[in-house]
Amino acid sequence: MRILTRLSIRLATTVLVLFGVSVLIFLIARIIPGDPARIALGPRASEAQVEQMRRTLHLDEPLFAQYAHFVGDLFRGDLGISLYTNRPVTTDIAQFLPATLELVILAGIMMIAIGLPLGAISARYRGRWADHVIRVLTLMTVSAPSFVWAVVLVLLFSYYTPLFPIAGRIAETITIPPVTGFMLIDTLIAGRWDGFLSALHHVFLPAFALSLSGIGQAARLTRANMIGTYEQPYIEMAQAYGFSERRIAARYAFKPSLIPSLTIIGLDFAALLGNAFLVETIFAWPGLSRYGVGVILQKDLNAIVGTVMIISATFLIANLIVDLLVSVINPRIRYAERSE
Amino acid sequence: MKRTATILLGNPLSVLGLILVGFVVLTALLADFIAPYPDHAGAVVDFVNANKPPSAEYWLGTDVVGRDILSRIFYAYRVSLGLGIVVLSIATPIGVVVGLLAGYIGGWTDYILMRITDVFLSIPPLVLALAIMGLLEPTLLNGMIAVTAMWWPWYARLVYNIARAEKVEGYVLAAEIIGGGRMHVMFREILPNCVPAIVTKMTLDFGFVILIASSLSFLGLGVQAPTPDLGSMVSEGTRYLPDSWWLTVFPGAAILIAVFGFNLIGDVLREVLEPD
Amino acid sequence: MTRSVLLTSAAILALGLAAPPALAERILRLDEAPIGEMDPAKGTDYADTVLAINLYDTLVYPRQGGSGVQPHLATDWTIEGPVYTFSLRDDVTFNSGNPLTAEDVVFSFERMMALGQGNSGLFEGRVQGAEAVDAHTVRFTLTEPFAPFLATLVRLPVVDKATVMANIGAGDFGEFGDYASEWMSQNSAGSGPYVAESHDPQTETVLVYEPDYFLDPAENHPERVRYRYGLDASTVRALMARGEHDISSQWLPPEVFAALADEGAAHLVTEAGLTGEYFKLNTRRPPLDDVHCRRALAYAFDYDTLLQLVRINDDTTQGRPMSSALPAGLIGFDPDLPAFAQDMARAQEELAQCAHAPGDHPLEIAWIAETPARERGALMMQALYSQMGFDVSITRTPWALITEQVTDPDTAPHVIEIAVSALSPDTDSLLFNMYHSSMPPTWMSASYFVNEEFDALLEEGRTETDPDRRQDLYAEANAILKEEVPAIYGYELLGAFAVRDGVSFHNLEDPARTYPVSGFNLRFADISVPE
Amino acid sequence: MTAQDTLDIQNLRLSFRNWSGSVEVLHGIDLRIARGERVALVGESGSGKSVTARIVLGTMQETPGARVSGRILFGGRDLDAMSRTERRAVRGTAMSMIFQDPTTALNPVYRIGTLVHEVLKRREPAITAEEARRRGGDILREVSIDDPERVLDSFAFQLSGGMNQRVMIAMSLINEPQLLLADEPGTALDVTVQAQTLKLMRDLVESHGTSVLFISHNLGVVREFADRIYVIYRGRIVERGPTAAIFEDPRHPYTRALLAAIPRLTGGGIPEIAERSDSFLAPMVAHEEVMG
Repeated sequence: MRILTRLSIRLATTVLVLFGVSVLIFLIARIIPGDPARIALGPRASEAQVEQMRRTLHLDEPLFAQYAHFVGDLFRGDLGISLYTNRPVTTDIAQFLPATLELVILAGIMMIAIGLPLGAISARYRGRWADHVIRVLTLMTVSAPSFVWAVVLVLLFSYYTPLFPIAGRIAETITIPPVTGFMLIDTLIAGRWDGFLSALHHVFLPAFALSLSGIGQAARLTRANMIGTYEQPYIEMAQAYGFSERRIAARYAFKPSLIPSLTIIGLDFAALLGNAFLVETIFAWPGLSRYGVGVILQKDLNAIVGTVMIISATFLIANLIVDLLVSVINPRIRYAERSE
Repeated sequence: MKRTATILLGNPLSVLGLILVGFVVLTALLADFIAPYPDHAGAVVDFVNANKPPSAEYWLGTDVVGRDILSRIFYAYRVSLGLGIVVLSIATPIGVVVGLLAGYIGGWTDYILMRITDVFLSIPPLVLALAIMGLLEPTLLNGMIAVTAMWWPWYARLVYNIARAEKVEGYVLAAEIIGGGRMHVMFREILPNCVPAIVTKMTLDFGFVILIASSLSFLGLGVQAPTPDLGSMVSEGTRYLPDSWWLTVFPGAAILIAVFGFNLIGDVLREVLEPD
Repeated sequence: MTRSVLLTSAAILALGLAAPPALAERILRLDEAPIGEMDPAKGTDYADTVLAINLYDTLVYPRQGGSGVQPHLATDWTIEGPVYTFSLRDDVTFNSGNPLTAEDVVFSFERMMALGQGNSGLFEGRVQGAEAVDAHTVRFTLTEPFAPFLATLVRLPVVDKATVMANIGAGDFGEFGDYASEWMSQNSAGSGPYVAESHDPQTETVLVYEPDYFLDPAENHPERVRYRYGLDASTVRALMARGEHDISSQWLPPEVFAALADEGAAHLVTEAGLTGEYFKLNTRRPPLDDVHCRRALAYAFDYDTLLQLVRINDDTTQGRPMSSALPAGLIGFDPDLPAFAQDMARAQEELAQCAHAPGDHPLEIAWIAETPARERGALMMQALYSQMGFDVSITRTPWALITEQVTDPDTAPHVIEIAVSALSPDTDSLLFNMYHSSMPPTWMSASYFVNEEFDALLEEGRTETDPDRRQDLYAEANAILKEEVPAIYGYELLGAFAVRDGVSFHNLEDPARTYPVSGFNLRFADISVPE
Repeated sequence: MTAQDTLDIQNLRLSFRNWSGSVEVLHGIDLRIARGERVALVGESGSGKSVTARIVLGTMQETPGARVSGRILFGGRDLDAMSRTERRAVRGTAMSMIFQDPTTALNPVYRIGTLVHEVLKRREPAITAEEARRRGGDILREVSIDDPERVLDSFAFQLSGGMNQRVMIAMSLINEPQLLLADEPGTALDVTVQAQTLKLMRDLVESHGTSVLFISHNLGVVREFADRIYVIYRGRIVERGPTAAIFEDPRHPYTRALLAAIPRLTGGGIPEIAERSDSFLAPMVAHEEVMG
């Protein structure tokens, strides 16, 4: 019951924020130099055609009315035509979003699966050599943009030692009918184990490059939280009752530190979505982020608006999920009887 | 202040950080004197020496039009540092004012300001900067605008949380009772308590501004040629991999050195200035 | 713990899949920088041309090993004044199985003109109408004599009317809906040797061979073609070294071509496609509105260094010197003119006569982001012209943005380096689009050149049918262009391709088999790939 | 003195190493607790009383930089002679501890029932959840919790401080330890609740025959609880004796100062002894002891 209340409040806030995002993007898109009608029609249009298009795009109406049309179109799922691909923006997003999500989700899993344990080890051996090594390494991973790590990884594991593929999502000899757009899922639907392995092989290096700075962030955060947890009386109590250090670390310290970590890791998801712009470019990954770079470079207005809206919505939904997860893990929220 | 200095100098990690940052700052300031080819920061082409691997003459090799990469890195540091200073000195005051207003006055002011902040925070930072940058002309000034737009909300959040906690503290109540105006309470009483957290964040952020700016220019949305810029040097170089690795690897390492230095210092500062 | 598991599984993955699986079919993989547009009524670019000639057929085709055109869908034709009558082959069917008839030709023409995009401008105002005389005879009636008409027909791919009409969506064209505008960008409806299997603008268009094609393919022609988009130079280079890519795009930097050739992974071929590498000067914006300033830039230009920059190795270069506004092989070209060369003394002389002092106006130079090697030319100009006192800025601009910027002459960059190809094997298709004052502002006409004498010569060239007279007319026009400098004529572009060893690109390897127009050599069915 | 003693501390010293050398915190402490005896160790914060408890527990010895010397006999066994594992085995079984703030000492992400089960497993690793629940219910009823089922299903933050304190007491005694270390128990609670739970604890240890080392800064609190009192000041025992003797006849100047501070104390307050006096450093005073 309480989760539901909390969820609906969060959902309402999310919708409100999404509304704000749409205003922000709309304003940015309208203050840019250049005539959207002229851009949409291309180089050979006559003045009369441009005037006609201006009416079609409602550019002759006041800003407020323009925004109303913009939101109306959004709700109808009509984001206009992309100049970059000559197709409806929604078609593009539908085709490219799964590839980016696949990459980002895998990177997120790596971030948690590697970052959290690293942070826990670092906190557990605080002040000893393992801690120092992990701290310096994780600080280094957050100190270079992901495109630098991507280049380093490609150079080492694709060029010099050809262990991993250079581009693409699956071996070219394997054709998988798209169902969900997630290659890892589609290969399984098609019952192609070789395809699944090939897709995993292709996604591994980009996802790892993308996750590196996230791993660093997650590890540093977990370390700080766990050190905070180690100072809590209940850890001393566990020690007083003679539980082994390993049991204390795994059961008494890790789980309470996980809660604040997870909340922030939700924010780190934003960083992953952003960094995907850099990583997809290097790995020629046919995702929404690479598309985003393309359309931004080409000032493809409709596509920019669509891409930014979708990425923001994805990010907000991801945070909502993290929030839900945290409330499931955190009994304080689940049974918030006295605490609030 | 003195205590901070003592602590920074007493920790091997922050000493390493100070050395790295010192190196970056010095090379940026003294680029005119220490760069082997100071004119290579500008519109110079020397096709005879184009794309040469590292040698005694060009320590880090030359780029595809024959310019010394080491010299260009020094000048690129100058651009990065300038960008960092400008962005933080605009973003911080905006964020601080918004955070103080929302945190101290509360009520509707709080709600509206913080929802606006949420809007900015809910677009992944790099994406927001990219969108702004993509829609404007790619100039250094617009780059700064784009990065600033994504930066201030974080300071607003930080100051907001502190201001909310401090406004119920005794000294604030005391100041209100003796008739201190809102401005007085916000800027004279609460703000000083936010300073340590702000300073720490700024140190850490200096590195991140460099990182974000290099990401923008990596995607072709940053500083325009011939101004040297680390991100565009990497991006330019990736086309010539794996043969001409020096075009990519050295500018990439240069980013790492600068950001790593600031992060090391910021990390130690955080432990000292924010004990919890 | 988790880390080691992850690393181990990564290693297993890497080892297990490092060896490429055996290929089940003959496959050809090549790439191009911008995304190809499949709808033949919309495409104009190189990639669009390549898709069009492989998915569709035209009435005539550029003449193999020569100049002019040769029969293709049309077996022969008669010209009576403005009336062109074509007899069609009767053995051609579309990939759908429908026979190709005169009605389809008429429909294709009307569709292209109705949509008003792509190459429709080549026919705009020239053709009164097209009609199907019988199933295999089609007649075009022109508004007035138009000498380049036959050559222009290489730009009119024939689409399958029935298939198109079966896929129309809502649109502004009455019974024709949207003319299947959306569907045709994703699917093909042609008679060509290949049929589109899938199209992903960020990855590739996949084409599959159509065994019933009416012309014979080369031995070991590819059964499946992956036409990839937007790959980085380094990616192409690495893929080719690994044997995972067959033919590169022509936009790789010279170093990368050289590295591929050196390694022995590939051999290089070039396509002279009637293409000039032009540095278009904006004649509307000061200081370049003054011809003396334009000449100053042209004389100061370092042609030798530029040619040096596009030289790949001792055997291959991406450019050859130009002596006038025309690439070799076009009507009006004079092989005896001396090549352009730098002359700083004359440059200073012209600069002194220019109404603007160099410092009065900034000079904006744009180079196209998709072609990285061009930054060098831009940097070279920046260095040169800065020395002359100009305040020069250079900008890396994506192609799509350039096409938008050039529509406004008052703000378009002063100098843009663009390669422009003749669209058909006729001089008119190059010069008219670039320099006739009636052309709207586009990337082709980005000089915004206005010269009445020149306009008159071009108009006469269009209606004149005597080849010798046309040669004189275009030579005269060429001379005006040399004098008025609406562009700096950098070099004649030779499109270089790295071809993986074992793959034979016959059309470019044997001059007797080469088609004279840029892009028309990439007929995939004429390429041999290893089993 | 005899093998019957639950705890016998002899000449206990503790020092910390740091960059500039070492600092001694405990300067040779002697302390005995007989079986079933309740002993209080009283002093200001920083006097060394809490570290003493942690040395007995054995956690202080695991802290980097800490050096402990002297003899600690627990039930006649020398704790120093035990291995780390053996010493850990003692904790939670033969020896247990209660902390200052019961609410923060109970892990917030587990239910009380789970925590009780975990503690029971220390003595009987194979104990089932049902059995643990039954035993937990029994002991909770012993600490006057009327609805043990609800408490077992709750998280610490759902219960009141007093309730948590009872849970703590119950958990500390559930494995029938010989020695209970109580570090400022209930100081975080309000005065009446603290008094209630202390009474409860007293009754319980009496009926279980558990020895207690009660650590407090507040002489007033230990008056009703302890059989004997040790007063500690700056790492030295300054006075020891039966509770009645200390209260009736405080002989050491520091003890007198502490006693004088009691009336000013409220619930969780820290005694403020305004003036420092050199006389506080006077030698230890021992009252004659009546021991069985």
